[in-house]
Amino acid sequence: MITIHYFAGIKDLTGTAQETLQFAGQTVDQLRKELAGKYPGMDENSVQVAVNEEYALPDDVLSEGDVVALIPPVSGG
Amino acid sequence: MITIHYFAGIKDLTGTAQETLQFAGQTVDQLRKELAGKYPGMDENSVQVAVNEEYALPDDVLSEGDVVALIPPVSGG
Amino acid sequence: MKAFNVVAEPIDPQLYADYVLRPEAGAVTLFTGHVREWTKGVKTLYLAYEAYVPMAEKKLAQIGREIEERWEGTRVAIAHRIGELQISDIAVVIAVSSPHRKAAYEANEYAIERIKEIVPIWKKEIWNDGEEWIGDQKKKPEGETI
Amino acid sequence: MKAFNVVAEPIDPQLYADYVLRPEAGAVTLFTGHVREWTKGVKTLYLAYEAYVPMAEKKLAQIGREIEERWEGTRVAIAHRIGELQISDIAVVIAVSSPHRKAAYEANEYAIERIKEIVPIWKKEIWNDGEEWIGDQKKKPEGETI
Repeated sequence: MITIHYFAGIKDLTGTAQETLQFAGQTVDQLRKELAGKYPGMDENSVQVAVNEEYALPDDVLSEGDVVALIPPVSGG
Repeated sequence: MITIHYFAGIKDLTGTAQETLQFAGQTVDQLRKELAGKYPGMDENSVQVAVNEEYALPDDVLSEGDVVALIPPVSGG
Repeated sequence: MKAFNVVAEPIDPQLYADYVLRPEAGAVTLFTGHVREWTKGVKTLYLAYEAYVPMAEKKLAQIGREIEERWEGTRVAIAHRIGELQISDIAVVIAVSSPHRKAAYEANEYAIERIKEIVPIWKKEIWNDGEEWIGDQKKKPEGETI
Repeated sequence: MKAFNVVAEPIDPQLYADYVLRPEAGAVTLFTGHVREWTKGVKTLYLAYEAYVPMAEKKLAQIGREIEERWEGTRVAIAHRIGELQISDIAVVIAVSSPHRKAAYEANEYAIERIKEIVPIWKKEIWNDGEEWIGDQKKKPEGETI
């Protein structure tokens, strides 16, 4: 299982702050597409993915126990 | 009479923080030359003159009661 | 106090300025970002900030390392507040010390730009007639993102 | 507290940051210049600052006006300390608020450059084996000096 965290506008869209999915062995990009399909209205191109608190590349492969976060455009400061 | 204030290295040179002189009717530049002659070692080219707390021009004419200051290169901050 | 800190309570900027001060420092720049009442003609009631806290603190620390590598002799501390903030409250504080002033200004400004690029913190503006999560619409940081 | 101040006592920088803060301000930059222990390989014991106080305060106020004219919506406060200062003591504080950050950084840096050009304050460095009044050797300010 992997854990997925949602924030800000994406959390409003998913209606939940986190969920778990069977996704080990698949890529970051596959997960992003999967979630964009599951939650219509998510702008997949503007969402970055962090794995274990670091920005990930599309081809990075997820492992059992990974903690993933969908990062919409940041607006701190 | 005009009052003349000295600061920093110039004060060390003159040995006094202020003095008064009869100099009304003469120019700022005349005063500067006068004082450079009176106090050998004063670098007249690096000294600015303020009259009544504002930088003065060489041709400005001094009036009775003016407060003059010799301003060596500043080094605040 | 952590040098790279995401906090829910009001920020005391002086703590961060004090943290970076050292005998070698001739200059300290302290930037505070505040909740502004008016933005593009619209009156803000208050702001709500949310963060992915552990990653945000890692990214603030990364910015600190970037600065200390790029401007020799600098020392950096950064804090960002989350939760509901009222007008004039401090959202972010950046403290940079340096032997000379030029680096202290440049590095401080670099820090706020980088915060707006890579630190997972989000701002929601609340007005009289609505609210909205603000996306900076910046280009994605180079080389480390999809 | 005067917004353009020459003082003989330790400076509390927060007073000046608070002074410039307003609901329109999204950014406050606070610069503090500190006595640095080492300059060009020579160890400073302490510094002594002297000012032509009334003129210095007028010139600080002039710098404030220059900034508020050049960067719209800014507000400025500046204090300089005189007398004997120890390592890490604050010699000068510059606070600038602005709706947006860019102006707050630029205006603050402008203020310290102008202080070093036109404000009648002098610094004497005292080392183990001597002392010297420091002259900045800057070019004279344009148009207003002989």
